[in-house]
Amino acid sequence: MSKIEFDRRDFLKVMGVSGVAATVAGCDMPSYITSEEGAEEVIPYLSPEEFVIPGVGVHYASTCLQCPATCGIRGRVREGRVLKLEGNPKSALNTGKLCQMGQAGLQTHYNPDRLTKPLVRKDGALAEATWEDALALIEEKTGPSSGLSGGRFAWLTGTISGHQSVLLKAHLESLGSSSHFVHEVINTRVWQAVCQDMLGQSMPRLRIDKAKMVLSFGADFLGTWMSPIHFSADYARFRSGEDRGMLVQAEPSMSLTGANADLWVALRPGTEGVMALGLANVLINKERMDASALPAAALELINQYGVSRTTKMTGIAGDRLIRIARHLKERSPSLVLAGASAAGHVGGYQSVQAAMLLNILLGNIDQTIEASGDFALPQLASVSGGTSDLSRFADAAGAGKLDAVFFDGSNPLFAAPNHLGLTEKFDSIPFKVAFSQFMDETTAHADVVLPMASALEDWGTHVAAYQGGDHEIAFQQPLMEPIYPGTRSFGDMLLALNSMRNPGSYDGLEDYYGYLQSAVGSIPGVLKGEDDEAINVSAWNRILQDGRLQMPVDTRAFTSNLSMDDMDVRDADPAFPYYLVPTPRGTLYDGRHANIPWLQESPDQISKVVWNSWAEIHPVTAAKLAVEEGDVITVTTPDGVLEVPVYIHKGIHVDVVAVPMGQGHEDYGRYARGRGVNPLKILQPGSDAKTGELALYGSRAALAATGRAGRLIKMGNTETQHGRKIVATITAEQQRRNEGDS
Amino acid sequence: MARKTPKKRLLGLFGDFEQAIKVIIDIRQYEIPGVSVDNITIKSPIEHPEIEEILGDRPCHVSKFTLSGALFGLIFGAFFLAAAQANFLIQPQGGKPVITITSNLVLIYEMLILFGMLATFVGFLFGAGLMRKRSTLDDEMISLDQVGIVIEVEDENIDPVRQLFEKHHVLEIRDRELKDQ
Amino acid sequence: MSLVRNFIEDWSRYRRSIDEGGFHEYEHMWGMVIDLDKCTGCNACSVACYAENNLAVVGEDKFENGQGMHWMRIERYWDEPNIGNERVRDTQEHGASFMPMMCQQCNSATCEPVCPVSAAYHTPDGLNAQIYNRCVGSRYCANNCPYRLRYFNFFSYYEDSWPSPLDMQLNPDITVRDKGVMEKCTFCVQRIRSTKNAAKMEDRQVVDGEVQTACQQTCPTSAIVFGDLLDHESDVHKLWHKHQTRLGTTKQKKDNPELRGYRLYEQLNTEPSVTYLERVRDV
Amino acid sequence: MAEETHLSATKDIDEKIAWAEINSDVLRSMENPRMGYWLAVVVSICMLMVGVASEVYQYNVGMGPAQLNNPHMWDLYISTFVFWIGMSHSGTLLSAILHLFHADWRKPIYRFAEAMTTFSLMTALVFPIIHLGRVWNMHWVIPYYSDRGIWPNFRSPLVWDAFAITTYLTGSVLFLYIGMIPDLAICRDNAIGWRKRLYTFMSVGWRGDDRQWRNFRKTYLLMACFLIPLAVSVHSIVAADFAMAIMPGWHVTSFPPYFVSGALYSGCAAIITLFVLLRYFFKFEQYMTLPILDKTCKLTFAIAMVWSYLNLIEFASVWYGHDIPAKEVLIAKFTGPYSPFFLGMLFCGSVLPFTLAFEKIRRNPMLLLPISIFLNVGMWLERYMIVAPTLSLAYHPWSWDVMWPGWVEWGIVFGSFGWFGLLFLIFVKVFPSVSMYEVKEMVYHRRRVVYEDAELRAHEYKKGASGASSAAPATEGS
Repeated sequence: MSKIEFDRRDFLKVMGVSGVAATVAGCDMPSYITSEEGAEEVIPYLSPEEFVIPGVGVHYASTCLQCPATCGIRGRVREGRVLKLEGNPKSALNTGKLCQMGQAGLQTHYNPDRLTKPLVRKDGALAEATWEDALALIEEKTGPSSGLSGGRFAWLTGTISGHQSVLLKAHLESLGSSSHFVHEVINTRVWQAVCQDMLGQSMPRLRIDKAKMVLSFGADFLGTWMSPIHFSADYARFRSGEDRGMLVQAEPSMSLTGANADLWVALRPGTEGVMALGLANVLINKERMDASALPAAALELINQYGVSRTTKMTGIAGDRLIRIARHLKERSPSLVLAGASAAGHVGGYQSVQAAMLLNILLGNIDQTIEASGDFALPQLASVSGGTSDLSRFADAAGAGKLDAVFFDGSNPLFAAPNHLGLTEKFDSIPFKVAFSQFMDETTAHADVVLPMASALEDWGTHVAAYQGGDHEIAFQQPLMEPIYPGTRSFGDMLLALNSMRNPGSYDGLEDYYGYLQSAVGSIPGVLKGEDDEAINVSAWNRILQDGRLQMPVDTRAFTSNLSMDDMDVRDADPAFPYYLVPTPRGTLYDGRHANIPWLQESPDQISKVVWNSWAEIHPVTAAKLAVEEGDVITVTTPDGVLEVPVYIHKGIHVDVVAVPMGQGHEDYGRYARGRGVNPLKILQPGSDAKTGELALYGSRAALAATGRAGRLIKMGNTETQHGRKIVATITAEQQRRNEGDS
Repeated sequence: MARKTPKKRLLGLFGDFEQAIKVIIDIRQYEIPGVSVDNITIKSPIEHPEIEEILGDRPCHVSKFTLSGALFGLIFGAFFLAAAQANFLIQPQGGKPVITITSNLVLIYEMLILFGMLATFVGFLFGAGLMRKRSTLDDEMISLDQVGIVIEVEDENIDPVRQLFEKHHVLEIRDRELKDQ
Repeated sequence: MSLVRNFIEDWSRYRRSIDEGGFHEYEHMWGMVIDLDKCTGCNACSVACYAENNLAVVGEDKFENGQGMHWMRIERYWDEPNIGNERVRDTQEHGASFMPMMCQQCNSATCEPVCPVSAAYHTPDGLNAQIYNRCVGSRYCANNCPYRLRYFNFFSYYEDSWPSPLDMQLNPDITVRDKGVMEKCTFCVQRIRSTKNAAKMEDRQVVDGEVQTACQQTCPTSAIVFGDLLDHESDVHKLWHKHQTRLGTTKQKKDNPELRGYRLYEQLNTEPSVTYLERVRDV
Repeated sequence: MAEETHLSATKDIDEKIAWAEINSDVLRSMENPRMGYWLAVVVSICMLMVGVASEVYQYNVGMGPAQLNNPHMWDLYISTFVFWIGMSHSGTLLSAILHLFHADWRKPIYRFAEAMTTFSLMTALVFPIIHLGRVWNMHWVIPYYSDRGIWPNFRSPLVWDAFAITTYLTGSVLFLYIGMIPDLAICRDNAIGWRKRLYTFMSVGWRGDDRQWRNFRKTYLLMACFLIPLAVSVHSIVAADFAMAIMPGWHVTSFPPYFVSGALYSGCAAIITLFVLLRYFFKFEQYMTLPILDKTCKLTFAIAMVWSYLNLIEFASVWYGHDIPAKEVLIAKFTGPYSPFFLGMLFCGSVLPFTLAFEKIRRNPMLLLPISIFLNVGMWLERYMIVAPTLSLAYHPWSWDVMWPGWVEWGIVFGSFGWFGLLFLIFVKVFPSVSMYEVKEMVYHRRRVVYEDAELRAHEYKKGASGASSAAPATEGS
């Protein structure tokens, strides 16, 4: 780390100047180094910018947009280039830490496959066009003169928040539409719905650090669930000291969190709720826990799931169930989480509900599940995505209800299962505009493609769906000049679109930066005093320097509305005896990072495979199929077939085949194209009844060996330590005895 | 310039060693005037220590070269390595000796042999009187299968030598005026 | 004269280092502690290292050939079915064992003495350094590293690892290595250097926590602690002390054998500067 | 004639050969290359070109195409290096030892053996150079003064290698050259044109004076005395490349003697191969006689047994020592992916030499040619089995990896044989491959010295009275 050691005031000035330079310059030539169409021009430092000291790196705060968690980052900038991203220590969410996807944000930014020019579809093919032409076409199709209005227009985005969300809503309103589809494959919508229904708050704070035991039903809180970096720091505290917590993870295939569990339980997919109810049953009937907090209907249901029935349905040994229940009772407060594998079923809502019920029974509410309250500025709050929007979008598109759709930050054509038939439905929409940095599958099908500035070149504000502790607005500011002059800021585009619909309404604002400054200025008590007219520049600079704006928390107590529905566990179809699990991993995530070479070459946390897809199967399954590691098998569902090499390990349920999502891109640049398979494509229809979320974990598959050996490129050539003391393990008892003080 | 008694070199070629040996024994026994054993040179296609014994003790200094070369290698090696190591700017220190005696022993050993051999070779070139201009009094048959005896005699004493040679079935006799140095 | 002076100086230093335990001559002794119980195996450190140290992405084929570059690698071990377990289980019920492995910065490094050109050497900071432009690529050091933590540039990776504009990200503080050069984790020596320089400019000592390695900085669970072992106030020293791990021994003598600190392959007498704290498992 | 063949079957050399005939036979071998010779030269050059092309490619691209990877940093380059170094031990060491022991049967064969030493050393020297990732900086291994105060690391066994190989190359070239000076004088006396000039220059004025012979004898003896410890030290140092490392399977105390015996073994086997080839192609039946071949084979057999013993003792000490990683390597050698090669090495190296226990085979050049080649295949495999399994399996299981050499590596190994062959082919046409003056000495001495070969006596005894008259030791004056 290059420590900047000049005056604080200078530093603030730097922040401000940089901001102005980056925005006012707009699409001008960058001042130091520019790379346009491969030509690199180095302009000597005869008259460098005032704040640039050759050879000295300066850190600027911004916000990471590699996943929806919106961690704070600090970019090290030197000679006008951002060189390294670090976590922002000022951010309450990630306290200076960053995950591998966040680190790789640089390669999204510097990616060689970025779009650099607007593209317009002509005669069926996308052709380069000027911004003027592209915008004119958009104006023609969606402007006031187009006659487009109401539900015929829609936005499809990823998770969006902050002022972009405000402008986007304004744009929708100007068209009289309310169709904003928010698509996110890896999401927590079911959890949010259950929390909203049962506790009255969709995003309660989860105090993993306070818990003495965490029982997680497939919630990969260290990898992909909600806000992994925040939870990782909590987890570190949870694991240390004399009260070292115990982590039990029950899931069909081992996630990163499962790999760190004290006890990992292979659970038959879809029976998470059954296990939760079984545990509640043991707690009430064997451990004599006070169940007065539970409604009668729930108690009745719990009583139906005795140990033997639970054991039969889940495949977990009875003594183990009892032991887990006993630990839950002894180690209070505990915390029960339910993640994607619990939620991704037809009865997903009920499973998560059962987990929450267990929390209530264990008295964890207000202990480890804390009330968080709503975000003080609801218009800025995160609009969390989900897969239900994808099916709704498919329905709308299929029914011909949409005339024009704008896309940003989401790749629905990659993520949509075959059964939605989205590609055809998508193509049937008359006018599709993609605001995109890359030629991904969706962009390739768009009619107008507008190249966007990268997250490190752009302004924005973001509000995390899950706020760790203090509520804050995360500020995204450019860490360097745009690499490609042909790209534009998404905020600027939103402003332009709004101006298009309502000419004059945003006249006073030069650009999105100006908009942001005035918008933030309008938040009471932030940039202006009670009666100040002018914006307090140093306050503004301080916000940019911190990258965070703390908001008052209006903590609202939980309301209790307990209910419990019966489990909906589907039986296996004998033709498709296995469950197909599309594993989410914090590497390629939902596929959006498949174009990042660092992450392609970053070995998977569990299988250590790089650059490819694989199918995880249990040794018993492998024996049945007579395959060895690296052999290719076919994974067949009624909706399609995948051919993929196998990785065999015991961290998976015997009846499960797990294929990680992220690979299998048909497009998306040189690093992603034609690599591996996409398990999302062959998922079977089905969705959670309550929330409409697709049942991602509910598909059944048949497996067959192809007899071919495939290419499974792994780091490391051993699975065990061969008796060496490489990773030594001691028991928690010993650890607690000796490390009381820390 | 000219000598008072001009000298000549006489080369007698013999069919085998026995005859050559007999010639030398005769010279030793019958004291031919002006001819001493020390002035006799034998040229032979193979080495023949027995004849050389008859010729008497003649010095051979190769082993002195060898010894001094080996000693030089030893001492130079030790000092060179020590000097190089002591002055090596980035020589690692981390708790380890700077001048590593164990590894230097190996290298000094090699240096000893290297310089020993080189000195031996130089000693050989000097000692054997190689690489200098030679008299042309020579015959190709010597490298084939004949033994030559070269005797330096004054002109007046040539005849007895010739007779001696012929007595022992010399195959051919050649002579050369011995020029000034 | 300089010969004699250097010789005497070096020799006296050497003698003192024998008498007083071997480490006092160092300005710093950079060391690390990695808590394997906190490590979740998330790989953030590894990618941070790629970003900080200009590590080449070698691509699928070369990675398959074992020619990858990952100075910081997370190894994942499954429990062995027979050793230490009373029965063979059908699930991996204690999760995985993750091992972050980077150069152990041995104080008695096996790679150093075998390098024919002294490209691998020991700095006064206690670092096991590699001089890239001195390296001739004999690869002996890598062969002699029991941890297999040295990586060789089998190709000129720079030619296709950073297609423009990816090359704009390259850290100007350290080089991009060409073919034929051995490289390895340096404990982010460029960060150490700039911090030391800054401290020197201000005429003060380097403060604990001022130097952070890239892996440590990003580690989401703060499992990696880095610092100066000679600074008795540093976290890393305290942790070494607390877990009774010491330099200068092949077997740690502990009052309490349950203390978690250990160094990898200590019995080989390589004197690593990295202490690992044992993984903990409940149940 | 029957008598003569009989004699040639029992005596090292026929003492009746006239000196002039020796000269003419050997000089004839240096002239008028036949078609086969040129063919061999062309083949060698083609092989060399394959190697050169591979190296040029490697120089430009890097070590990657050789399929070297993270655990396998050395592989074929270093194993072939050790192989060639081993080959080089035959000539000089045997020549020097046998010289000290006055075993005069060395005389007809030592010249080409020494040449082989020099050329295999020159071949071997190529490998540590081209295995460098940055060949263009190879001079940094040489200790020369630089104003930056940078020296090579004298603690590295690779630097010891550089010292030892330089010394050995110097020594063996000197030994070969000094021993050749009288023969060069013969050549000078019989040559014309460029050869005359070359030999005149190279024979440095040798006239066969007693003074020259006296110094020559002394020098040759001293050189032999130097060369024996030198040769042992060279291969010990090569062994130290491995033994000084801490890797299991390399860190073995018995490696230096094991390497030295392996070196002698492969050298002897190579001598047999070249013996048979030279004898056949240059019609040297009179000098490279079957009894000498027989003796060489016996020597080879003895060394093979020493080598096998050291092999077994290495296995035993690893097993007894119970160092788990070392044991794993040993087990993997027998059962792992490299086991075919390892078992092949044991077969070629330890079983095949038992064929040399039979006199019929020892005196059958046509059989010995393939046998000796297979012995050397075994010795090449030995070196490969020293390098590869340890690299594939060491302390850290995560990095275990089995790797097979890439085409560049094979190309360079292949080319090295062409290089060696080419050097040797040039040598046999430019320099006398049989020492003329020493064969003359041998013949001379055999004529005079009372023949006390017990073997011959026994042979005579068996033959009985039948052919007694002719079989009596030849005496002078015949």
